[in-house]
Amino acid sequence: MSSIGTGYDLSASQFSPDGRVFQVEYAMKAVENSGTVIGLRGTDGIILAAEKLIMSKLHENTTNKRIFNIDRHIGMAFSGLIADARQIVEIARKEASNYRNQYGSSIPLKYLNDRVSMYMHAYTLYSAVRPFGCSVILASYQDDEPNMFLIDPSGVSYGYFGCATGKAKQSAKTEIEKLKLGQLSCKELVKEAAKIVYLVHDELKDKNFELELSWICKDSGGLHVKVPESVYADAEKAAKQAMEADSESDTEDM
Amino acid sequence: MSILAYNGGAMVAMKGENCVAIAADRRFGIQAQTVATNFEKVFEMGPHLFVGLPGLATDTQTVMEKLRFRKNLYELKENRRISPKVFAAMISNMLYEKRFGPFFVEPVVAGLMPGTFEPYICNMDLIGCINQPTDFVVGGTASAQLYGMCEALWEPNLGPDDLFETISQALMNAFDRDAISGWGATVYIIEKDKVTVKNLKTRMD
Amino acid sequence: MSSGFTNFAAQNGPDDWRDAAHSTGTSIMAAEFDGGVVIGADSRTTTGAYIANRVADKLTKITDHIYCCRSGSAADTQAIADIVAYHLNFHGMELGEEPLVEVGAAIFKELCYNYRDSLMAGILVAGWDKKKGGQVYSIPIGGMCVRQEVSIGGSGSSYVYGYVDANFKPGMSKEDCVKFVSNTLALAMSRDGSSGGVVRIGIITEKGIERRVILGNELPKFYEG
Amino acid sequence: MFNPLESAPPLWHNGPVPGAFYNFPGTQRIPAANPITHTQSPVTTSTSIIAITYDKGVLIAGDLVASYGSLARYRNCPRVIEVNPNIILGAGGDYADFQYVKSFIEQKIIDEDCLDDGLKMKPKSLYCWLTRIMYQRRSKLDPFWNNLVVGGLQDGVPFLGTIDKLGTAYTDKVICTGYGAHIALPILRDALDKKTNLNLNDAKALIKRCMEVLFYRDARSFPKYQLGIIDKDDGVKIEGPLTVEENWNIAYMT
Amino acid sequence: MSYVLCPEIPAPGFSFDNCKRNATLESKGFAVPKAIKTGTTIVGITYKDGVILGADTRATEDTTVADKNCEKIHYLAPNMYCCGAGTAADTEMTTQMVAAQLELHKLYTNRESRVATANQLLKQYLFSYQGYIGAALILGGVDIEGPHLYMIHPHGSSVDLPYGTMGSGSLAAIAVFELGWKPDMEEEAGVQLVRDAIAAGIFNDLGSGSNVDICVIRKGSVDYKRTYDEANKKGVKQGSYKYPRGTTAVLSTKVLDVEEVSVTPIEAERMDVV
Amino acid sequence: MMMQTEMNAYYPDYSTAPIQRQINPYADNGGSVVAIAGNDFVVVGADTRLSSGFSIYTRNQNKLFPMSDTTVLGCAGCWCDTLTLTRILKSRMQMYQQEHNKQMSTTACAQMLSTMLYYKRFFPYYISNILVGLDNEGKGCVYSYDPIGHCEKATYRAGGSAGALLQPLLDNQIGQKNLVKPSSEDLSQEKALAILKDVFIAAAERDIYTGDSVLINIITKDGTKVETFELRKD
Repeated sequence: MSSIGTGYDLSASQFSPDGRVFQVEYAMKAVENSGTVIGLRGTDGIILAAEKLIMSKLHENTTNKRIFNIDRHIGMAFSGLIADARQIVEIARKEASNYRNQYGSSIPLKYLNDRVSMYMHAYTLYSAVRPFGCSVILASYQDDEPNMFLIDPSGVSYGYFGCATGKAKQSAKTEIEKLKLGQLSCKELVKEAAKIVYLVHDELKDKNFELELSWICKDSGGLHVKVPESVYADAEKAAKQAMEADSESDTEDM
Repeated sequence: MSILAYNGGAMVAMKGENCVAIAADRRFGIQAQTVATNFEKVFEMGPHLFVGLPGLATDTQTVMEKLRFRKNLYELKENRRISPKVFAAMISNMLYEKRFGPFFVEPVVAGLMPGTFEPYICNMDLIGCINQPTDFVVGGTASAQLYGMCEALWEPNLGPDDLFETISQALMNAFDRDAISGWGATVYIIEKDKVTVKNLKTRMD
Repeated sequence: MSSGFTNFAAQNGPDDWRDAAHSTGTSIMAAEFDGGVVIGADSRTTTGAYIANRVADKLTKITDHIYCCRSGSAADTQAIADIVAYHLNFHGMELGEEPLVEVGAAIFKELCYNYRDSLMAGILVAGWDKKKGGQVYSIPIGGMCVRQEVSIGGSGSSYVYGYVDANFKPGMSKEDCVKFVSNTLALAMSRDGSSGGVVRIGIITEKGIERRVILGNELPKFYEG
Repeated sequence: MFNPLESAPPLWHNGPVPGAFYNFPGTQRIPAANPITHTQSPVTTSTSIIAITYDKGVLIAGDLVASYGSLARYRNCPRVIEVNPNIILGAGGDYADFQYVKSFIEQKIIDEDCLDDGLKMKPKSLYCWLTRIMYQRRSKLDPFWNNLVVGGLQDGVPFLGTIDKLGTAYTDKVICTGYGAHIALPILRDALDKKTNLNLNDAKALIKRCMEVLFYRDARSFPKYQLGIIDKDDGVKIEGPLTVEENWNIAYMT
Repeated sequence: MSYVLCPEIPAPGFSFDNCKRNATLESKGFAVPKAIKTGTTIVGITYKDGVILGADTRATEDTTVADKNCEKIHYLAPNMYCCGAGTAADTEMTTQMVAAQLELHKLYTNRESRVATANQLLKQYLFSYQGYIGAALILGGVDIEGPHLYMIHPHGSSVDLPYGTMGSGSLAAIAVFELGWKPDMEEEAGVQLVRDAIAAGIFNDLGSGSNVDICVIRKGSVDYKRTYDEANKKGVKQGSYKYPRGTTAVLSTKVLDVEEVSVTPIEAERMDVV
Repeated sequence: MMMQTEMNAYYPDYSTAPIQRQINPYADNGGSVVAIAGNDFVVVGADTRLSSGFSIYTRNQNKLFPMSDTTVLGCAGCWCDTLTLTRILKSRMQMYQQEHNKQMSTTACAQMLSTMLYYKRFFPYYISNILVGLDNEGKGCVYSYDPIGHCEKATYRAGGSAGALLQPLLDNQIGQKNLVKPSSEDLSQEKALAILKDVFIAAAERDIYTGDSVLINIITKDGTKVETFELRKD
């Protein structure tokens, strides 16, 4: 960020001479400060996994969740400022509820994605507001088809087979790229997701974290739910084993 | 407002041990305005036979005259006193004749049956449906209040003096809670050898 | 109501049976066939939405060969049928032979027309006589009278005019005609809340009447979506 | 002749009229001065609901027809629904209003699911909430033209309550609406007087008999019905369409 | 012209003298008072040997009970009784009148009255008043053709049925019959069924109450069971409300002596009926 | 033609004219409440029948609503209004408790109820309310209301569908009205309870909306005691 302090970063409604909106970039910076969140799309559904960093041992371990239900068939995970994200969650829920009220069926994810990203985009246009300091992943499984979108603070969104955001998004992406996403089922992907989160976790900087895993797939009946406890335990065990194997091979390498 | 409540009035009759009592208030009013406090609604139709005609005052008097006429005619023809039961049937038929244009009175009959001196009471609605219970009958604008009083106060086998206290208390307390009846009351206690008529001291407001 | 909706408020409260009169909100039918007529009716009479009688007989005998199907006010139609039966039987005695169906229909019409302002009666007169064989006369509310090969009446009839038009053929056999009448009535009864119960059928031929009953659970079944 | 407002003039201006009770200024009854009224009425309607509690749960039954006046217009209109694993709901009256009520109950349940706190609404809460909604609409003189029957398990104890279009609400062991209140209720009350603790089979047999009698005597009924069951052990089940068993033997006797 | 000493006998039937006056009163805003209704449960069934009629005993005037033990099963003929619901005076007077007509008819024809005759008399009478006489009746009896039961509606329609109910409690009672009635029941079971039907009306319909009256009509005998079952007992009072004498203030007292008149009641002689 | 339209009301199946219906926001659900106050107690009873028209909704409906340890409200009339009013009242009682850290007194509650009823002057709660409790000196008191908030303090009161039947009896037995020699004895709790039960027996005989059973609350300084008493069920 070479241009810090040049005076073009005071408002989201102002470009810098080289065509950048600094406030938005700062917002992305905020996202990069938070725990990693990844989303994986399998043949029969979507896995959302979050690395919830534990700031204090005094916190209860189920609070400050990073994966939310938007509707029965839509889940959302975020990285960034939790307060900002909750606002997005609220908006998304309202959108889903309004849609159902008006059209009598559940909201298609594409439509919800459009609405939410437009909403986030609107906060990058005015001097009186600041952009949202969070990125969100929206996931759904409707009509036998999994869908996943990632929305940036800028309001930009893309559909993904696999995506990551937060602290270690680069290394997570690298890991995700190694997977054959078009072929794996959710059952298999759960373990992979757990492994990736464990792998990209930076033990030196952040000591404790909690792995959050949710899915929305055929097995969950098209509902977005936390993965069942047994699946969660298996995935976490597999991830820890992989980490151990990894560290063993590391030492061997050394 | 019902036509029956145009003039106001309260009426009750009770059976006792070898006696019957009938009591009524003395008010004559035009809606809320009290016009007179000596209006009789109970009429003697024989030594042991009284009829009360609560309702629209004009009909009270008309019906009374018609009944007296019919009763006299009956007694002339039959050459004997009319019994309360026959008299009640006569009223009932007279009222039902006017089924589609009724008189606005709800008669109460009280008396002793000739010969046996058995107590007899009955009341009827304005088209002559007779109701002959074993305890008491009520009529007039304070009938709801009277029902409540009598249901609690009445008990079987009251002698003439006790019956007087019971019927008087029932009537007075009932019409004190009715805006358009009261202003004095008359009680008739009918026994085999005498009829006692008492005027009660009541609230006059 | 200004919006132009048909408004059925009076029929909807569960207390309507207290005030409404006893009525045969009905499905009735009569059809000529080769050699006679088939008459039929449902068996429901209602006060409001309460079924006062679920096994009523709305096919009323006038003479041995003339019957009527009654719809409308139960009281009015019963009274009319009684009077007509009296008249017609008296007429038959005077005449010394069975009265004609058209004569019966004429008396019904006379009463229905003269008292049209105080009667609520829709009647089908059907029977057999030597002169014209099986005949059906329809006398709706208002007191007109017209002969028809097939006629339906009552509140349930509006739902089955199409079916009757599509399926009636002159000169059917007896059993075909019975089938046709019972189908029509079953259809009307399944749609009209004021009709229901069993189907009562009468087949009037030269030999007199043959009565049949088709119970509620034995009625022909149709699409129920 | 007898109407004081027309006959005798008041004693002074705005003073008492001889023979009248009161004479407050402006109390003359003018027909047009009624308060604002909405006129509305049900259009497509369904008939009775009958419901009973038994030792381990609640049964609610309602037939499948929606009538347009006396026309049995729609013959596949379910009106006994599962709200959540704690609650079932039956409704009679205007079907359009029911669909609207149903939609916002469903949204309420989705909103609850989204909170993801593991808590499920209990029948008493829904009953109370619906009472307020019905009362609010009657206060606008624009009621939902329905009788709602809420059944469920309140912490394992059977609960049964009903709300009518005015917001009149009560709970009881047996509840019937519409014609059922006149025809079925006496049968159910009598059965409950004779045997206070019914089991599921007793209750089912009773409901079956009631539906039979209702079919005989209610001109807006239909021989196909649904039966909602909520049981402490077996959870919620909506059975049906069940068919009424008919007996027309007395048709031969007249 | 009538003469004072020889008054004209009024024409039989209803008099409409007061109608105009009453209509004027009504137009002035005075509500016409309600007559006593028997918001009733009345029922009837046929059983093996005859018919059983049943009724509750409450008469109401709006929402107050006017009569707690009234009689709603009316006599028509020795082999025939009739339950009445609706306006109490109408049912009472209509049945009384038809009972008289049947008696005369019986004397004319020297035959036992038929139920169908009574039915015809009742329905024609009611029809001629177009529903304005508010009497809903259940007519039951046994004649030469066996037991008969007719439901007669106020507008003058009637039906012959093996079982039926009328009045405000009719829906509660019919449910009992639909579930319990069978052809050719024994008398005991029939009476119990009728009791249950009336009880259903008494307990579930506010217009019906108090006791159960039952009338069993068999070929050649009638069993009128007045207060067959006291469905509800009046509560026992906690205290007595007898006043000490002198509780009431009296202004004046007058005693009218009644001279003893000896009355010898004469039993009415029975008319010879062959 | 007039005839025809009149007849169509009888025969809805044959009616072609549209029918308008205006909703009546009120229902009469019946019920009676009686309250009697003594020197150191107050008893209040309400029947438990909830009905409408000729039907009994339920035989077991409590119509007495405890407002605080020493205050109870009895309601009869339009049940949907009762539910709403008592719910608002209870929340106001709770707000007061939380704001002032003490329970609202009976007298204050009586005044508040009056205000709340009058607030709905032109769309009133159609309820006959009787509020009872112990006042600050521990004496029993009874407040009765008309539907739009007129409040009257008394020592005994009957309200609801059988109010007119019962009030004169209370006048006589408790108010000692129309007696030449009124008794100067204080009313005992036992006597009050006996009279309360007797008036309900009388009401159940004659009022079709009163019956099934009576729920009685006896409030003394030691708290509230609840009793029930069976009535006729028809």
